[in-house]
Amino acid sequence: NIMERKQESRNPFYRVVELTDSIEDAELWGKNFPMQYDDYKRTVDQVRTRFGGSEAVPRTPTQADPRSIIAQSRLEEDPRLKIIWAGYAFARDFREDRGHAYMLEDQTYTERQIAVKQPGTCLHCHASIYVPYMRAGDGDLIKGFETMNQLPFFEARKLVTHPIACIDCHDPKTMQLRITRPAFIEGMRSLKASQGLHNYDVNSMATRQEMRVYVCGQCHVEYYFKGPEKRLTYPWHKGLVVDSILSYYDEQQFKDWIHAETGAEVLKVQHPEFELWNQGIHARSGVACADCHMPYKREGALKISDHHVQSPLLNINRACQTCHKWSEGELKARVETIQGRTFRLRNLAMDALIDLIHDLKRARETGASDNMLTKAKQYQRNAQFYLDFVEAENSTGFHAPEEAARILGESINFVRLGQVALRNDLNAAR
Amino acid sequence: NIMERKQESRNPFYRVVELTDSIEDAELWGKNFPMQYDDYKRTVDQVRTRFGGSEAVPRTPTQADPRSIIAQSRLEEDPRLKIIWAGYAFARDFREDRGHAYMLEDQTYTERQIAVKQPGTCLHCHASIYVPYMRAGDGDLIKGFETMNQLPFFEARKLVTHPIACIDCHDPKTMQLRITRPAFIEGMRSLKASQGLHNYDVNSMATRQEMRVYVCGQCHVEYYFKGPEKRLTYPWHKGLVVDSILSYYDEQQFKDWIHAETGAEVLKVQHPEFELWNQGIHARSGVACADCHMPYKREGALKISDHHVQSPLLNINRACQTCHKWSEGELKARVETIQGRTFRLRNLAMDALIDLIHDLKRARETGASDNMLTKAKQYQRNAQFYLDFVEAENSTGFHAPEEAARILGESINFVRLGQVALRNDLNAAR
Amino acid sequence: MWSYRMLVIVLNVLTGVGIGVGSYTFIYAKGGSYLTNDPAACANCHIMNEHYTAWIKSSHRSVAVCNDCHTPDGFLGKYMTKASNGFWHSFAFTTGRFHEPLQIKEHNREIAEQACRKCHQDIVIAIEGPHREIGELSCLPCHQSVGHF
Ligand code: HEC
Ligand code: HEC
Ligand code: HEC
Ligand code: HEC
Ligand code: HEC
Ligand code: HEC
Ligand code: HEC
Ligand code: HEC
Ligand code: HEC
Ligand code: HEC
Ligand code: HEC
Ligand code: HEC
Ligand code: HEC
Ligand code: HEC
Ligand SMILES: [Ca+2]
Ligand SMILES: [Ca+2]
Repeated sequence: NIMERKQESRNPFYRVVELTDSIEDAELWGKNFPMQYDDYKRTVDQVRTRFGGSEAVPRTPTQADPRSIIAQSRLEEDPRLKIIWAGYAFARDFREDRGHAYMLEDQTYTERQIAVKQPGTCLHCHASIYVPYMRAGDGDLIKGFETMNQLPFFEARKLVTHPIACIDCHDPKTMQLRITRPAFIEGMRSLKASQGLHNYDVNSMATRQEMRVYVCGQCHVEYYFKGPEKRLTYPWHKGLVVDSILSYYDEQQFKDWIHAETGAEVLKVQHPEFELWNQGIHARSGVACADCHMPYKREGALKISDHHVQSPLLNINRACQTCHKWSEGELKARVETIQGRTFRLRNLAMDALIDLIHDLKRARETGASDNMLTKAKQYQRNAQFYLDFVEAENSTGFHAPEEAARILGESINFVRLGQVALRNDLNAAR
Repeated sequence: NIMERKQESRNPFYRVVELTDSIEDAELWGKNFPMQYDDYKRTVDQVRTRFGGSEAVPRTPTQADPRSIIAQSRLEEDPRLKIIWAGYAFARDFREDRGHAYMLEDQTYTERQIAVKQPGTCLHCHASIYVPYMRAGDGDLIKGFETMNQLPFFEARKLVTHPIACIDCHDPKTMQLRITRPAFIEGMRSLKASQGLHNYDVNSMATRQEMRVYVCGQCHVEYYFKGPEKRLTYPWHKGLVVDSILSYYDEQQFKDWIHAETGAEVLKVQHPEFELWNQGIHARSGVACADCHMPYKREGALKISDHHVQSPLLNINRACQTCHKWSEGELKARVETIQGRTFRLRNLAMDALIDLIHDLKRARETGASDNMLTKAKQYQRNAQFYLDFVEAENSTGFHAPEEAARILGESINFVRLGQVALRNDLNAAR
Repeated sequence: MWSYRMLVIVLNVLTGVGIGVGSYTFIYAKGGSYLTNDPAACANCHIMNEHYTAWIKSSHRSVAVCNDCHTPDGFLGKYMTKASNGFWHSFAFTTGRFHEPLQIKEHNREIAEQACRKCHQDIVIAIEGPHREIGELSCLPCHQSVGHF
């Protein structure tokens, strides 16, 4: 009713609760901001799009894993993944990602936890962890981070309670966006340093539009655990493009695991949304994650940001149509054309990689020495990294269509070079 | 000055000359439309962009070739091209394309004319040929086309005088755009038939915006000479994407030549601008060739189409800024980012193809039978076709960035499969 | 600073110091139409025609005229902007020295941005409110076509 709306618009915030820097529970914040809170809670929804969203798959809860609904298994959808990740925890359990509401339980109960003993570091991106870090560090965020990284996962797990909550993105006093994740603060510092800008401090130096990206870039990025301290590190020291990242890992002589069938020292890429988005035309045009994944919506007399973070394809009119005057059907078709091309090339690249793995495996079985395989294994590492960069990225190429296709083309070329090197090295040894 | 401008806007056309359907000479049309004519004459300009435009290279005229300025040689810029086209006329002379003013002389004097005896068909796209066709066909365009196709090139050459002129794109009475090229009329008919629309007649059925593409699509397309009648044919019977076109050629068992070093039956793609544009986001958004290559410009109070057809990068403000609010520098950078990625992948694909050619060559030299090479040669054909589709297209990927990258990725994969097939077939024979 | 420069220009025009091509055009091409609120008057310059027709097609044709978006609030600001734009545009028009397509200049863009808030302050208070310190939200990237479709 009109009276109510006029009220709302004059005073959009009900100061019901005094928010402080130690209130984790979103429900309390929701007293002041009920509209944002209502949408935030809707991240439990599960709806599939052609390549995204997620499907609610029922399961029988067990003691070890009490979840009664999970997302579909990507390994079952495409068993080739088990071959390219052979010997790594991902070959055991890997599912489609779903809404933010599930992040803490999905991490806690994934079978990857059974396959490998994980460190507390994991929680950086799966829990409301700002307050626990501050607590563990006696008010020093970085210290808390360092402390919790080194705990075993299930120790650290006891220190957190919620999935991502308001406090992880907002300053409780001003409601401004802020960065709460140490690995992102440090990652941006090393990235900017590589561009000649030293001592970059993201919280004081980023623009508002940048913050609408960075709050997501805290987690939707490629990462690794550095050294025995298991410090969460974003590999951006030489830049954000795939080539720079691999070159950084090569310099660090880092590997995620040794491939079970070939012995190659390989890497697994995880969700490089921020990195790939950066190479795309939307980034170049200043369009932020929040513009598409948290578009404005009208509630009564107000416009607010939709805190139901989800696939924009489930919300095309708000997510795309203010900027693009095409019909919903047409916009969906445009996205799916892009995704279809990416998916096709991704499949070619995956078949290619599996060919190389088989070749290496056969060579080993027929007695080739490790020496003869060195080059080919190096190419397997590269091909896997490039393929995974697109495969693990969750927009199926949409965030940067040409770049995604370029990366897959390079991946196929690495396989080719690997197969040739293997043939030559085997022949030379004959 | 304003008085003059107010005048102009009232009376755009001076009817000085009565134009008829048999006036070839643009100079006469220019009496009625001096502004368009002035711009049309400027297609003699030669300016380089990073990947396009053209460079004016001086040469000493000879009796056989009186040109004193030509465009730079693409073969000298990249000698790998000679290897992939070994045995074909293109390996002898292939240059950067330049303005429309040169089309007739560049075709007449290219050394490709020395390498191979060409038919009259060639002139379809290099001369003002509407009037000569009508004349040769006694008022029947198609008959004239059929007659001239079958003449030897230098016979037919005598029947034409000008490069493309006004009459090739315009109806002299109404100045409306019209299609004058039989191969395009027939090509579109077979394309539309493949989509279920029979008896398509482009001149009566195309919209105005389509005509702003089709007038260019008359020539900027992939083609071949069909059968002993050397009928100019556009291979669109199954669609416009690269995959459909190759599949059509395979069905026709068509080859352009036999590769000199490998014996493979290969194809050369030429300037598929229309086909690639079709896969891009601009086509999808209804942006026509003329929008970018002949953008509107203001002459006093009038808006006219810029008949100085050229690289849009030499005219960014008119060509792009009507739709895109970015600065000229930014727009240029966007194009070059796209082109840079395409160029990188094109280079990888070319190295790959040359690898395969070398492998095949070595296998032949060391006595492999034709049988053992069959599969690998087939892959060479495919890889070459896909690579050439992007290499021969003149926008360096801009007309459809993701599709161009996809095509190059597939090309690399064909090489890979070829190298594997060769290894396996040689091993099997051992 | 800005308004001082504008004031000088206005004075120039009014006192005849600026007589010459600029003023000639200003009068001949009904540059004075800058001083009215009638959008059709802007289209006196054929160069404004496109923007006029684009405005006719836009969602705002029945709720906002050119001056609602292209002049700031308040009497002085409004007429300063009009006089300044009127003078410079007349000058540019006559000499033909302007970038085509027309590009709104930073200062005029800022006026348009603020104009949105004149009418929509209430509805956007929530998304704007808490963030002033780290920079204002820009409406135009998302609502480019409200004034001109
Ligand atoms: C221009 C719009 C746009 C921008 C900007 C954008 N995205 Fe996306 N994003 C999409 C689309 C479209 C998809 C594909 C959704 C689908 O397939 O259902 C997607 C998919 C995703 C997914 C997978 C969603 C799912 O349903 O599984 C994630 C996660 C994601 N984006 C995160 C980000 C992050 C982080 C950023 C900023 C660094 C970002 N996006 C920027 C449009 C955008
Ligand atoms: C740098 C941030 C970050 C870290 C560290 C991180 N995750 Fe995630 N995780 C994400 C993001 C973002 C997603 C959603 C995107 C996706 O699934 O690709 C995700 C998704 C998941 C999922 C659901 C999808 C799946 O893969 O089955 C599981 C389970 C998971 N993570 C487990 C873990 C475990 C275990 C660790 C520690 C070894 C970990 N995560 C560390 C950011 C992170
Ligand atoms: C604290 C870490 C973190 C932050 C910050 C974060 N995400 Fe996520 N996001 C995740 C994790 C983890 C998942 C996967 C949850 C699961 O599958 O259980 C996820 C899932 C998603 C999905 C997939 C939803 C679906 O239905 O498939 C989208 C889209 C997404 N995030 C977008 C964003 C955007 C946009 C932002 C910033 C506004 C953001 N995320 C901020 C960690 C984070
Ligand atoms: C990031 C994109 C974005 C920006 C920036 C943006 N808006 Fe919007 N705006 C939207 C979307 C999306 C809607 C549609 C909301 C809906 O339909 O629920 C909208 C709706 C509106 C509406 C109409 C609400 C109604 O339903 O009547 C107004 C008025 C408006 N915006 C004004 C503004 C103003 C003023 C600004 C600048 C202060 C602004 N917007 C900035 C995306 C944006
Ligand atoms: C994943 C990060 C993230 C989380 C978690 C999050 N927000 Fe936000 N929030 C945003 C972004 C991004 C904006 C837009 C800020 C901007 O434009 O500067 C925003 C804006 C807001 C605003 C300003 C008005 C508006 O809607 O734009 C309020 C109020 C708000 N959030 C409340 C909350 C509350 C309450 C919660 C918890 C229930 C919450 N937010 C959780 C990212 C988040
Ligand atoms: C805030 C504005 C904005 C939003 C929101 C936005 N876009 Fe865009 N989009 C752009 C701009 C700017 C470009 C670059 C072209 C240009 O300059 O016009 C672009 C380009 C594109 C392209 C062409 C690029 C390509 O790779 O082919 C597609 C497709 C596209 N957008 C789809 C979408 C979809 C789908 C969504 C919603 C999920 C979306 N956009 C949301 C502004 C936006
Ligand atoms: C959206 C704008 C746009 C459209 C539409 C477009 N082009 Fe282009 N075209 C370009 C750009 C940009 C280049 C790259 C120029 C360069 O590299 O200097 C280009 C390059 C070319 C070239 C090579 C020019 C040179 O300088 O060597 C030709 C020929 C060409 N286009 C023909 C066409 C044809 C035919 C069509 C329609 C089927 C078309 N273009 C549609 C923008 C466009
Ligand atoms: C279907 C139309 C068409 C036909 C038929 C055609 N051309 Fe062309 N030709 C073009 C176009 C369009 C260009 C400019 C684009 C390019 O060079 O890729 C061109 C460019 C050229 C050039 C300048 C660039 C170069 O390749 O060195 C020469 C020479 C040439 N053609 C010779 C010939 C000869 C000889 C024939 C007959 C065997 C022929 N053309 C048949 C359309 C055609
Ligand atoms: C009758 C055939 C024909 C038609 C019709 C035609 N072209 Fe061309 N075009 C050519 C040929 C042939 C060349 C190469 C001339 C040379 O290199 O000597 C060429 C060259 C070009 C170039 C390269 C210019 C440079 O500087 O590198 C562009 C751009 C171009 N055409 C665009 C177009 C557009 C746009 C249209 C339609 C409005 C069009 N063409 C119509 C045959 C044609
Ligand atoms: C390569 C094709 C081509 C050639 C050759 C050509 N034109 Fe055009 N012309 C066009 C296109 C495309 C348009 C835009 C038509 C439309 O928008 O419907 C056009 C438009 C025109 C117009 C309408 C006003 C305008 O400028 O948009 C006139 C008059 C004209 N041309 C005259 C000429 C004259 C005179 C010549 C010879 C000197 C000529 N044209 C040669 C393609 C061509
Ligand atoms: C008549 C309108 C028009 C013209 C002229 C035009 N564009 Fe576009 N452009 C579009 C549209 C529409 C899109 C698709 C995105 C959207 O829907 O906003 C687009 C998308 C783009 C994109 C993003 C797509 C991608 O592949 O990354 C780039 C870059 C671009 N245009 C550059 C140019 C350049 C450079 C020129 C001039 C040579 C140009 N455009 C001329 C309308 C146009
Ligand atoms: C609802 C607001 C609104 C109205 C009403 C409006 N404009 Fe605009 N106008 C804008 C905005 C916003 C821009 C800047 C667009 C941009 O940044 O691309 C603009 C830009 C312009 C430009 C510069 C061209 C450009 O694209 O940068 C001209 C000229 C112009 N307007 C003239 C007019 C005229 C004449 C009228 C009345 C017939 C009018 N405007 C009515 C909002 C409006
Ligand atoms: C005397 C002819 C003329 C009249 C009358 C005219 N304009 Fe303009 N206008 C121009 C010219 C010329 C330009 C380009 C100026 C430049 O780019 O330096 C322009 C540019 C503009 C711009 C964008 C450029 C900038 O400086 O930011 C706006 C906005 C604008 N006019 C609005 C209007 C409005 C509103 C009216 C009516 C109240 C109007 N104009 C009447 C000739 C005119
Ligand atoms: C003179 C007052 C006025 C100005 C100035 C104005 N608007 Fe509006 N606007 C309105 C009115 C009245 C409506 C329609 C009623 C409503 O829904 O609030 C409207 C509707 C809208 C809508 C919803 C309809 C649509 O077009 O999608 C948007 C969005 C919007 N305005 C944005 C803007 C932006 C952005 C600007 C500045 C460039 C602006 N407005 C300037 C008065 C104005
Ligand atoms: Ca998902
Ligand atoms: Ca050229």
